Amino acid sequence: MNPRGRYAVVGVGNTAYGKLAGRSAMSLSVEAVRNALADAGLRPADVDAVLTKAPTSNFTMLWSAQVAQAVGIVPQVTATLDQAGASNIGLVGYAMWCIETGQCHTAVIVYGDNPATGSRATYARPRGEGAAYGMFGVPPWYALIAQRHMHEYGTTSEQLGAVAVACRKHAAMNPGAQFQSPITLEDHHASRFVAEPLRLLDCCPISDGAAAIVVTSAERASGMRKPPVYVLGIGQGHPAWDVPYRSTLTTSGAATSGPMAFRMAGITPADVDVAQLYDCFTIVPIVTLEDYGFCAKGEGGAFVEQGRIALGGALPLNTSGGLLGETGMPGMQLIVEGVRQMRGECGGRQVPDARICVVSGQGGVMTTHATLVLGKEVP
Amino acid sequence: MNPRGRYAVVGVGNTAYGKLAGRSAMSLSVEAVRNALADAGLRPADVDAVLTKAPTSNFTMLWSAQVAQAVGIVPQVTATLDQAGASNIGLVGYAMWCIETGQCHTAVIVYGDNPATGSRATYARPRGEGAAYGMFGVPPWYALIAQRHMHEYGTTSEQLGAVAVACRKHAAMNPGAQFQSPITLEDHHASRFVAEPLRLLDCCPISDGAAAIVVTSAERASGMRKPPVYVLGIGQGHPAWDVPYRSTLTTSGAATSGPMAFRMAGITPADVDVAQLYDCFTIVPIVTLEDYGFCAKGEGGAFVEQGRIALGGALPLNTSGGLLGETGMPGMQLIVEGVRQMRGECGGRQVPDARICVVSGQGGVMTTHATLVLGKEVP
Amino acid sequence: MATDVTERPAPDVDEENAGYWDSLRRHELALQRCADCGRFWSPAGSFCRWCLSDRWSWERVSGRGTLYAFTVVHQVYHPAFREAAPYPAAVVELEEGPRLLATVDCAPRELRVGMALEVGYRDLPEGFTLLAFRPVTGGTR
Amino acid sequence: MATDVTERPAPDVDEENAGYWDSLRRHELALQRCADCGRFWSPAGSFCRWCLSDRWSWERVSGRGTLYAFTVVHQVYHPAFREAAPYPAAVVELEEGPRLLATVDCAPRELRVGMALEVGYRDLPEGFTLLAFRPVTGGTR
Ligand SMILES: [Zn+2]
Ligand SMILES: [Zn+2]
Repeated sequence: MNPRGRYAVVGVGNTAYGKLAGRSAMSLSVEAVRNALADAGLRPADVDAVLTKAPTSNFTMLWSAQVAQAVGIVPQVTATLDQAGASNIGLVGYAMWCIETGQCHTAVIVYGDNPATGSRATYARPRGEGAAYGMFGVPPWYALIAQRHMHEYGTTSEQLGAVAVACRKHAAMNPGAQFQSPITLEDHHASRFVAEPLRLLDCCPISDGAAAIVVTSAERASGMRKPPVYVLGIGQGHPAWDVPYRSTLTTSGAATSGPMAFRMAGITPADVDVAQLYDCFTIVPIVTLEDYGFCAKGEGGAFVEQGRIALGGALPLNTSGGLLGETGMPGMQLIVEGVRQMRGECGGRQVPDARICVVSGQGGVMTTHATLVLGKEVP
Repeated sequence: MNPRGRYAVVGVGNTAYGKLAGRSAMSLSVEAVRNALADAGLRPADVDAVLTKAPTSNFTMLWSAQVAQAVGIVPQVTATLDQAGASNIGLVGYAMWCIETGQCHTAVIVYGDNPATGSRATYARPRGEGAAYGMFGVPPWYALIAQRHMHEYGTTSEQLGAVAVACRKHAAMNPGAQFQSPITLEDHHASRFVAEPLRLLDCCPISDGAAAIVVTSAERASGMRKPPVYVLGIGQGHPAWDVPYRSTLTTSGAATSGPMAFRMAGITPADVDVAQLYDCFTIVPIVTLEDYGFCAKGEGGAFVEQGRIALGGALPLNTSGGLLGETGMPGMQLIVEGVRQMRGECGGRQVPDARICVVSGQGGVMTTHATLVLGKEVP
Repeated sequence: MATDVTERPAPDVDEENAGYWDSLRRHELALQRCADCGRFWSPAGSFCRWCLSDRWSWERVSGRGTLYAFTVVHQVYHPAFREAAPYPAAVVELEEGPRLLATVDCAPRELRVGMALEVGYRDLPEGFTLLAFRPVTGGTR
Repeated sequence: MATDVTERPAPDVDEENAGYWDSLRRHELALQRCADCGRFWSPAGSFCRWCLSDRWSWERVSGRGTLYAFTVVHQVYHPAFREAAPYPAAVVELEEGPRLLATVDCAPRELRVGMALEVGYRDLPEGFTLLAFRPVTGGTR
């Protein structure tokens, strides 16, 4: 069956982003749920599913049940899904399955964490073979991918920089973003190396914060407080293997995840008005644009140049600033921005007449990938 | 939509159970996958989804991706679902969703862990409010539930014992079970208290081992090596809140999960030939039988007496021995046994003419619950 | 901080529940109460369990309640409990509605679901205070 | 075992990969090879990565390979790497097929994808041995 247009996002909410000392992952999560429910015009009792990605810095069992308790919901459905940064989109799919088969009717999906001011142990685990060779956290692993992409396709550091510049430009137009100052290609070039070829400005920050969305059936969605934003397509594809052992480092799960979602939605990349592509590192949206078919393989570097992905360009990318500019949270903010763009709520950073938005999620070190196609209407 | 009969289990496999010193959770998981694929007559390349519940004793991120790598599968879909002991059934549902929407075609679902000989830290966490009051691990929490059930309904320790006796009887008929000796009600009564009213023989062991199943569409299933066992119904319901704060301790998620699955399957409890009900503690199947409607609320204790749940009784329960007798693994072995009963592969413990089997999964401290209805055919 | 293995494990005190554990230390059991819906809740959290309001304050409760559920733990899971075992652990339902994890100061055989209890405290050498309810003589609610 | 914070983190050696780390200690790089399908695999595991057979043995490999990917790490994530930074980390593809995580003994600016390498070892004071491949002069495969 094709679930195209049968489900909708009816509420989005988030907390402040950045360094939020003294706020627990749970407290942030509850605040995001509260805000998403208020946006949807719903009370906790109107929701019967609580779905989560577990906090990266506090990967505990039955997290979703704990969140359900904290928001006062006795859920029919609750689950934590681990596909790393692809989990949020994965959970949209899980909500659709549960609603489609009558297991629940309205789901809230939430992610919250406080790695900036809490424990960030998870982000630089000092153990194991990688650590013995000096590979800590994720940046050196993404550096291997970036380096291979440069080797295979001639991608340049300036092209990576173009992604950072666009995201920071958009963040500066978003009052809720963690970074309020734009940067130039020169700033990017002047920033120190973290792991060659990646510079500091190629890397997203580690941030505190939470965001949540409410998903229900298209029938229930009509007549709610805000206009529904429809799920037109969803897909996933996961290279899964650790970076050294993968058959290719430069083609990601987007190569199957994207076409799957586009096919379900009945669209091609040419139909996309605005994109929110996971950008934990600048190389990732470049690879994703190629794998989604916005350009030929290897031409992602050229694609992001000359303002093409900035507001006003052919494909505005990460209009809230993305991970690089809005906040380093692993992806829920991209869905939230996608919904706001479809509603036309984005003020100075609104893409005019935007009707279709693609959102990507990915996690690990391009280990997982998920794609979501959102629509202002069901075309 | 009603997915009744559209999906089937086509392979099951497991390792030895018990104390398996020197075997990692990963090594056990790979062995179970190998055995399940061999049972299905499939090679790794025939599978495009790898789904897991993370090992309880080693709750690491992206476990499913690690398993995919270890079995040499580059999956289209991979995910770890956390609904504690309800996850295995939850993953059957996730596989159905992914197949139904064309995201994958054949999934292997696997659970493996080595808490008996590896680290069992997770099983008796020495921190937090519970530990300060002497509530370690899970038995004292289940004791609260058992005690309330006795208070509200007059359930007796002898009735709890009847569950243990039946499971151990069946285990003794299963050459693969961890416990090969049957027990009597007197043995149960003579066993020491762990946490009143629960005695040692009310508690399942902590065990090493792994089990896996292969799920695909009914179309693909026909013509495979073994006859397909159909998924007729699936459901879930999760009390979610911590034991002290739950509105009731004596009604579980089975009260909504069961009817959901039975409705999807188009059956009533009277149609069930054999049941594999999660039995980490003897009180749990008693509550589950009530909540599923096999008897009135509060009459679960009487229901399990007088051989009714033993082989040859009205409703043979946990024919492989369950958690109490076969192995303490959190639930996958129950699905495996359900499939083997539907295939008629169980030799001396086979329920004659069994055509419908209900399997339950639950986790935390009756925090989650899932139900699976399996059928020899689609009635 | 090094811990003696015979020390009783401490509760995890954090931003959300510090007010609760502080109230036990003062022997003045307090819970969060919502300024919007008026309800108490437990365990602690930054937002009202019932309406998600962030307008609330710590408020002392009556300390009267009933025994909702109990167990008597025999197995020694931790050396700090070796001498105490078998010991009771309980869930107490307060007059105000919320339930709390607690111990009860009485012989295990005297424990009855529904028995009336009043709040008591046990100051531990480890530097924190636990709830130790006491039976109200002759009382059942 | 107490660890000095300036000690380099050790690999996790377990039942599956002990044969690999032992081979490095002996300076005789060995990988698992399947008796059924004949293929080598990495990282270590109890079953053949390609056919799931459990019939395999540790077998010494040629030690010849090429540089598949590399990075030069500048950020000091751990005090043990303070003096070494910036240091190279690499993925090496062996002639036999498998890829391995390794370091390369050469100046970072000499690293080129595809350069020919031969196996070398670095015995560390922490008590384990790492792979440190060496460029084969003039070689590119
Ligand atoms: Zn309130
Ligand atoms: Zn092989």
